[in-house]
Amino acid sequence: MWVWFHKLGSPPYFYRLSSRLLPWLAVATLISFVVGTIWGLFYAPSDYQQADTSRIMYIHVPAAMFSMSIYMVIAAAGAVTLIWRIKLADLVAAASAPIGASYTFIALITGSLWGRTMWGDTYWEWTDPRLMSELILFFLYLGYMALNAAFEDRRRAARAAAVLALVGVVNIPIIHYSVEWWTSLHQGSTTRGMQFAATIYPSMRYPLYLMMLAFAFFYAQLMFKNTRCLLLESERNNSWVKEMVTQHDAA
Amino acid sequence: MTTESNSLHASQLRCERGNRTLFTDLSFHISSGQLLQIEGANGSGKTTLLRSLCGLFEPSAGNIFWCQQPINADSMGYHTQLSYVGHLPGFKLDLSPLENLAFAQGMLGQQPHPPALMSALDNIGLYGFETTPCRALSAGQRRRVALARLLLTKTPLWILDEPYTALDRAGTDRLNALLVQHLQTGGLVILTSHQSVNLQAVTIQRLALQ
Amino acid sequence: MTTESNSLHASQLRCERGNRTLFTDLSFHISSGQLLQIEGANGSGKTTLLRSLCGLFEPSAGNIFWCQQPINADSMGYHTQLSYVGHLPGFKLDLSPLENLAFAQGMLGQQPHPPALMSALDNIGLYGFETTPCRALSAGQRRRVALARLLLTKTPLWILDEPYTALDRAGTDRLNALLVQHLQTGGLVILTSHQSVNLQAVTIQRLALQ
Amino acid sequence: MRHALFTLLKRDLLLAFRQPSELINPLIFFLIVVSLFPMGLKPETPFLPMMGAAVIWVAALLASMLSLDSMFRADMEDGSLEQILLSPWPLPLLALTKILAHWLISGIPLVVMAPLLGLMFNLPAEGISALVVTLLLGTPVLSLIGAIGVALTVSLRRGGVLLSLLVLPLYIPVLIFGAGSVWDASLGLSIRGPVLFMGAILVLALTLAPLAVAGALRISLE
Amino acid sequence: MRHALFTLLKRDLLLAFRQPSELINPLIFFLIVVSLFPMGLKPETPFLPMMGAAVIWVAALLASMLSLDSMFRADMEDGSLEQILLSPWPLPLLALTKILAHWLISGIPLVVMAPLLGLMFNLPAEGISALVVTLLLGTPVLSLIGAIGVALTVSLRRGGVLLSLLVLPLYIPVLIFGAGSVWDASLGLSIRGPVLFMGAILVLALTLAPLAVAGALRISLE
Ligand code: HEM
Ligand SMILES: Nc1ncnc2c1ncn2[C@@H]1O[C@H](COP(=O)(O)OP(=O)(O)OP(=O)(O)O)[C@@H](O)[C@H]1O
Ligand SMILES: Nc1ncnc2c1ncn2[C@@H]1O[C@H](COP(=O)(O)OP(=O)(O)OP(=O)(O)O)[C@@H](O)[C@H]1O
Ligand SMILES: [Mg+2]
Ligand SMILES: [Mg+2]
Repeated sequence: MWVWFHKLGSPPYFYRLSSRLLPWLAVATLISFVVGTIWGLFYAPSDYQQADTSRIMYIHVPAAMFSMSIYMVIAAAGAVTLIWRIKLADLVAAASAPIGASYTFIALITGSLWGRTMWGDTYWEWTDPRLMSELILFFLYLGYMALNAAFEDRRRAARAAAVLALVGVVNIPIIHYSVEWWTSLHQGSTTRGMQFAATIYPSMRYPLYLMMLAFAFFYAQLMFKNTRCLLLESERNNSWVKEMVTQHDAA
Repeated sequence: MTTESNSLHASQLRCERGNRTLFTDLSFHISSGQLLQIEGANGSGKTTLLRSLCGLFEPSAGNIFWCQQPINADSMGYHTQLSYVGHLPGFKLDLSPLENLAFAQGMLGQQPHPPALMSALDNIGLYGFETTPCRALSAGQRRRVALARLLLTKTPLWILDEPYTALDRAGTDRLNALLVQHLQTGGLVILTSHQSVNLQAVTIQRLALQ
Repeated sequence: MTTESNSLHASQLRCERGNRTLFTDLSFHISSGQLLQIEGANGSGKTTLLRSLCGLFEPSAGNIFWCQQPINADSMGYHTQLSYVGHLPGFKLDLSPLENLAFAQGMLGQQPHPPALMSALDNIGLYGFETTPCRALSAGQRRRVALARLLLTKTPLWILDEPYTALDRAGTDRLNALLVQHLQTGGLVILTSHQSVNLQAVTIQRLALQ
Repeated sequence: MRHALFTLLKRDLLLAFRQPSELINPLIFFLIVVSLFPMGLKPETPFLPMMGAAVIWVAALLASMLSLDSMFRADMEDGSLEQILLSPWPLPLLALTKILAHWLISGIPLVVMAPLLGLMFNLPAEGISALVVTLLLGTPVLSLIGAIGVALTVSLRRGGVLLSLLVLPLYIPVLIFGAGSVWDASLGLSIRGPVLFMGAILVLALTLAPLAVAGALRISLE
Repeated sequence: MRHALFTLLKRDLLLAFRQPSELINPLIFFLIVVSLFPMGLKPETPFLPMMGAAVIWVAALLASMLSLDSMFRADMEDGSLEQILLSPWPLPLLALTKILAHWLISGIPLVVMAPLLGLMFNLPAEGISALVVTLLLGTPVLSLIGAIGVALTVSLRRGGVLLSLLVLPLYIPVLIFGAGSVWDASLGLSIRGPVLFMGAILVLALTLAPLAVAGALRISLE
């Protein structure tokens, strides 16, 4: 495990691994997204109460869930950066941030569109805890990226941004449990364990699972791509990059 | 001042700043009564080295030992042994020299003793300016305020970054006398200076950064 | 550079700072090709004198004439003739040397010419750091950025407050060469320094503040 | 001379927007500040659109004031201000250029965001256009008045609180006319009067403030 | 060690109150900021007392944020921060001391003024006491969270806007609970829940923030 961890932290190894993974990820994203979308939009039953607007769910729920998961990835990578000083961890975090911010943005937009039909004539409620905490998550992403960009020196940028990411982790449980801790307009939590099976039809559940997979694969794919770019940039003076480039030129 | 012998040992340091390696594989050892002068062109990494020795900058490789202990193993203990005077003043321009000195002493956990502070300020040549706000002091007078701290805190290791800057001849002489006295009572000094440093009865080790 | 002869003449200056009289009845005269070194202990008023000569500080008595004209009669005209390098950097730490120099030149109403700027920076020894933010430069490199301005602005009168501060030996030599060249082409230099200044083929006038 | 003033302007903008991403930071800043207020209210409150106008105007006042310090203090502390004073151009014009830069950085983003913010607060269309017009006339006045305050306090240690005491009372007329016009416009009333008046204030400030700033700077730098 | 921390606290307070006049300046600042808002409204507006609570809380947020920079930036630029880092005490405790000083200077005046401001806005007695209690619990959190933001940005050129981007979002929960409690109390509801929650936030911030600040300062000073 430890050896593997270190090996993964080595840039050339990571680069080769990601080259092998990327095509598979692209295929997986494509399949799950296409099947999930068609199933969700055309074959899954619509909610008796919400009619076809409930189909926003297939975008909203995965985007919202992964907006939080990606943040956790960034925070975990931040901890690794601070403790073990592994450069790659920082690059993964930096590569994930814009994706996470986009997912958050999608969750906010789809949520407020959905809310328009569910909560009556309003897109946004200033005091709803779920909405507020998700908005804070969005600001945290923006702050994370801004801080990362503000330092000239990569090493310091990485560590400063990691501190911020770790501080922001406090927000994640608040988002998740907000619907239980406070009265919220937002939908109660449905995805946990047995409850989930009981509250949602299988015919709506499976396309949702598929869309979740699609969002996850898509994230992984983009993350690997971004990381590779950042890696090449930061390692441009190292021998393995030069070797690779010359090999590529020769081929 | 401690009578037992102290030592500072750096082994195979490498420092980098924004992708440039400043120096690599740098080692030295000094012990009580010795002065090390770091030389090098502008931008060669003298300040960076001194800050690493203080624990303010983390070298990319290598270790620093104070009395055989890595300095970051017990950094608070190490800080009780160390005084650093850098390029920046290190005190508040809105306070007077006296207030600044009392603060510096208080921060070491010692009860400030005003007559001692006054005599330290006189000693360094600030007689008559003890209660003027530092903002109204000239460049050399400000430098003296920073150096006055050394007189009080009584730490064995002094790390001084271009301490002669802005000092007039009388100030230079006073600083030299101070250094000699410190070394003779078992202190260690590491300093940078672009001028040659001449101290009576002290052999100066020199370390040149390329 | 102008070929006609310029002169700076101070007559019976008195400067005060917060109730203390720094100096009184101070007069001197220098003209093209001459260098005046102001000496004096820390706090004796050198910086205050230089700032008065620039028109930044108003002496309590006395007059300053540039080419027989009082400097505050046509202060804007006088400013076209003058470069001042003080204790403070005088440029932005957030910009690169190149940007700072382009700004300095632009402020004189001249169109900045990047190759000229680059060669001025190389000349002063900042090759390779032209586009680094000045915040990431060492003390001596920052000083060089301030001095690089002199190479560009081509004013006859240079007023330099401790220009050798933080410079290494190579930097000192370059500055000396610069001064000699400036004096030989008819410039005037007034500087302060606690070290002795030695320039080839230049006689140095000295003025000591008590 | 035009070239020198332009160089100064360019430098100040460059410093503010060192990286492309910094261009949008002030916009986000306004969005956050303005949305703070509704967050402090309960959903059931009858939040009137006109209160939005007051909130936006107060945000403009605060944003302008908070960024004042950066106008001269940084330049003072690193000696750039000395160098600017020693440049061969009339100091009032140099000061005016720096004020312009400040307005471009702190005022313009607000004007740009105003329509969006107005929509957020459900202002009617007339109200929004009144908001834009009055902000366009009012924010430069804020920068001009503010500059006098900073120039006076720049040589003091932490001028912050003293500065706000000097400056905010002078801001009040701009606030009252500005927010009042939005109100009137939303009710369908003509706002020619207050707008002309704000124009007059602007002209007055434009002519007098640079002189006052120049004098204050000379004193501060002694 | 107690003595050293106390020395640090004393110095920060001394710097703030170098002149007696500066003791009351922060109070006047709050008064002005809070009264700006009603000035932006027309007299005929139905200005609800509860909006006063929101205004006071927003003023608290802004005042706390604006004074943040002074917490570390001045010390950084003149090298005092280096010296503090080199003193032989745990950095989180030193940071906590500086945060305490900041709260005493920027938070306490607000708590002191709160009853007066509450009366200005016609808050009922329960509302005023809720205001005081929540401010007492909330303003230290603002100083603590803010300190993380400054510590992260202190080595950057003008951190102002970036700082607000980092800090304001984290302030939002305090604002919502604080202003919400005043509201509830004025309606005669119990505010035990939100007050306990704010207490929990305070405890969390007190334990975590000094560590984060210490880490951030070390990085900033490299
Ligand atoms: C702007 C408005 C909205 C925002 C910011 C938002 C945010 C979120 C977030 C962050 C989650 C993930 C929760 C978690 O995994 O713990 C989520 C899940 C979910 N949202 Fe929303 N939402 C919004 C509006 C809505 C609306 C209007 C509905 C439907 C009526 C809705 C239905 C759901 C459902 C069913 C889930 C999955 C259940 C769960 O795991 O909690 N959301 N939303
Ligand atoms: N801003 C100020 N306000 C009040 N007094 C000042 C101010 N600046 C300097 N002084 C006082 O004026 C005197 C002369 O200062 P000045 O800076 O001219 O000295 P200097 O000769 O340049 O000294 P140094 O060699 O240390 O640079 C000093 O005694 C100082 O205390
Ligand atoms: N904050 C910083 N960030 C990035 N690079 C820096 C920083 N400070 C210094 N450097 C770079 O590190 C190198 C060494 O700087 P350092 O200050 O250690 O030099 P020095 O030997 O003390 O020079 P001087 O004699 O001019 O004081 C320089 O090339 C400089 O450009
Ligand atoms: Mg140095
Ligand atoms: Mg001087």
